[in-house]
Amino acid sequence: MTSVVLEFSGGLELLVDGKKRLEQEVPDKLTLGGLIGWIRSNLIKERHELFSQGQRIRPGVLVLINDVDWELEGKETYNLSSGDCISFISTLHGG
Amino acid sequence: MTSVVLEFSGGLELLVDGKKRLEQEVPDKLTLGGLIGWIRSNLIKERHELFSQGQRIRPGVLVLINDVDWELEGKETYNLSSGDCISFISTLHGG
Amino acid sequence: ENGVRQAFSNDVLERYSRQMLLLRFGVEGQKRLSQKSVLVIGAGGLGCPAAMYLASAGVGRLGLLDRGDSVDRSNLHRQIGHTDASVGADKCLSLRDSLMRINPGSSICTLSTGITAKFALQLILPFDIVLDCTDNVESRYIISDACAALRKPLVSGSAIGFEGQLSVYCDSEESPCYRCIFPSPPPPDCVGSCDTAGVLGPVPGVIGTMQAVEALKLAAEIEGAEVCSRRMVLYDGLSCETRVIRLRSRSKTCRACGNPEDSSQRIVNPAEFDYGSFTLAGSCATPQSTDQ
Amino acid sequence: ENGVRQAFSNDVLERYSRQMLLLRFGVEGQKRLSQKSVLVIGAGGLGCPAAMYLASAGVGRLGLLDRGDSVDRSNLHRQIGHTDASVGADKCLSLRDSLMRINPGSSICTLSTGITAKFALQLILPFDIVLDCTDNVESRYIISDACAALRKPLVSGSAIGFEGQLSVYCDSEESPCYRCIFPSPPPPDCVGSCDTAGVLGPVPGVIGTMQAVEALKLAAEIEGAEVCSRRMVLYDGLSCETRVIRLRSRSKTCRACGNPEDSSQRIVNPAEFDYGSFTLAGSCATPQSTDQ
Ligand SMILES: [Zn+2]
Ligand SMILES: [Zn+2]
Repeated sequence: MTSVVLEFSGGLELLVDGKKRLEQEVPDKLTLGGLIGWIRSNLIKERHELFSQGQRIRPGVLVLINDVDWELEGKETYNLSSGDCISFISTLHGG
Repeated sequence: MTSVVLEFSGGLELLVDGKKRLEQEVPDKLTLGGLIGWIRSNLIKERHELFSQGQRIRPGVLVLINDVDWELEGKETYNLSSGDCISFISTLHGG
Repeated sequence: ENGVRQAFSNDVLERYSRQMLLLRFGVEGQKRLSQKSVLVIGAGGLGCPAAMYLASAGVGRLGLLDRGDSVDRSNLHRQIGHTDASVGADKCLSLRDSLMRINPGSSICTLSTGITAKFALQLILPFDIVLDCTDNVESRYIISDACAALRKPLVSGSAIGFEGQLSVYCDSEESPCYRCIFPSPPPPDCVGSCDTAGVLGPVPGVIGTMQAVEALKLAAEIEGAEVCSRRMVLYDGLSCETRVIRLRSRSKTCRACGNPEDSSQRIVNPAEFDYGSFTLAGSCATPQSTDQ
Repeated sequence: ENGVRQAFSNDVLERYSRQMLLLRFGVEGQKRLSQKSVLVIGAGGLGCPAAMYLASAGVGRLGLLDRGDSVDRSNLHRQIGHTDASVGADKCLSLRDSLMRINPGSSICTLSTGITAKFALQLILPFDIVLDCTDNVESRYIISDACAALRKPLVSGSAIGFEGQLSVYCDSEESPCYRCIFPSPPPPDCVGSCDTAGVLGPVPGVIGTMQAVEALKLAAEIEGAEVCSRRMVLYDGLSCETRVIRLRSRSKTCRACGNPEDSSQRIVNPAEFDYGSFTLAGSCATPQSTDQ
């Protein structure tokens, strides 16, 4: 297993029992797309579509790999390493 | 030489040409007290007393070692390592 | 000294003295600020403090644009630019009254039509800087697309619950627009609002006030200032955590500010784009587009 | 539902509905808030937005304490709780007028004596939570020492130039007081003020508004909230950088909140401590004490 830190904010934490930060063991050799699918199947109990469609994160969610926009790091194809911190941030629209 | 990052804020940056962040080579085997003395002698051109009295930082300045209050890390006796980030933050009193 | 006295009256010198004292701001910064116009879209929890600080600071011309709502008592716990006596009054006019009480010399124009795709370019064109203080996805895309088309700097804030976010778009050649970061809209049922999910009053206050800081840096062209572009401030009031995350640069294929491969996809004028269908298409039941 | 209607009038239900909607806040949070008292010390750049958001949110009783200054036109670029018409008026009364315009049901007491060592305990005792929105070193030590003696949570903000800082003291057994973190005062010639160094208006606005967030979490006892104690928020408006740094815990030997080895050093009541000599002793010309 690989040990990673998962962060959820902007309301996504409600999908994982209100936890904003989780230290989590995940299967080895996952891509980030694979991680998204794994979270959807293993951590999220209901309203899965608010998180992703399979390995595709839903629009309106920023994904950070160690604090950097995943767009700069290969997005779903990024290979997870032990110790990585992956943040899922739902953007807000209220005012 | 040892390579460290120095950060100055709360007005202390005015003592070092307005630079808030400096990547700096400093002598090997310095303690943090030694670093304070070295900065006073080498980086600060005038009004040295606004920074320190010798190796003693002036009151009202928070010192962080890699983002942690130096009080938790041995203060002046801490031994600098390569890559350390040392922050000097003058507290503000206006409102 | 004489030049200063010629440019500004004594009242003005006194009123703005504490920001003119700032070395990087000075008299020149005040002059630049007094020649700039800022449009605040949304007179609610974000727009109230943003407009109050901008009017106080002496922005040359301030535009207030809201969709014609009247002040509701449930607004008052967070929308500090309105008063109890103004419940039932037009929000733009109510906020304008508060701004005039603070700075009677302000030049303020109000428009209660809201931002619409049809008139977005005309509404935004006369202003130098735009603040998105709205509360819905459709307005956010319309405003950003118009700012991208006109290359107007856009200071965007949002808040709900205990959380707030801030980013600046379109302020330089490298800066992304909102659509660069969010090419597809969120599913409508993923979007909360302060009226349904609730919000702690000072949380949009923190973000709206930060929007004023960013707008003042742009308007006064403050030396050495870095605006929050290609970055986003995240504020979580519940845990008192803040962070600033790095975002991607402008996308070459962005439909609003880039050159999409299929040039018919380019949004030249929001008036020609169907925002209703676009934001509905994000529905969770619909397959996602491939660009996010 | 009936219980809710019994506890609150319709006006109140409507006014606070958007924060009562928050799951962690709810009707119970609003009840707790309505039973708490908060003292805001300083009616300036920090105190104005802090008091405006606290009054708007329905704090039970609000105290405003300022040293009797009258509103100056040079305050108005950042002190958004005052109006142009109130130039020359007492600051506490001017700010109270603004708060009453927003929330006419507010219970507000004002005192224009300033915080003094002699009366610090008496002034602070009747309140549940204290906000330090002052602008000088001496007041900051007096307020903190009194809060340490009375174990009252203290939400401390400060700002100058483009920078601001926020921290909460004395809110729990482990929380340090201001003196734990700063056992020795800074040399007087190292201390700037907004009146001499200048300040960008919305910068204290951001910090004062965050102070309101922290005070609301304490007053409403919001479930799962973490206040900013043993931490400090740093906001740099010029670069739009924020960070939250971790501070030491309460010092066992602190003169104000601990047990110094020499027990005569213990400050039991600020009335018996000479703050004038203490803050002057920090002069750069004088050898430093050994505790910093
Ligand atoms: Zn774009
Ligand atoms: Zn203490």
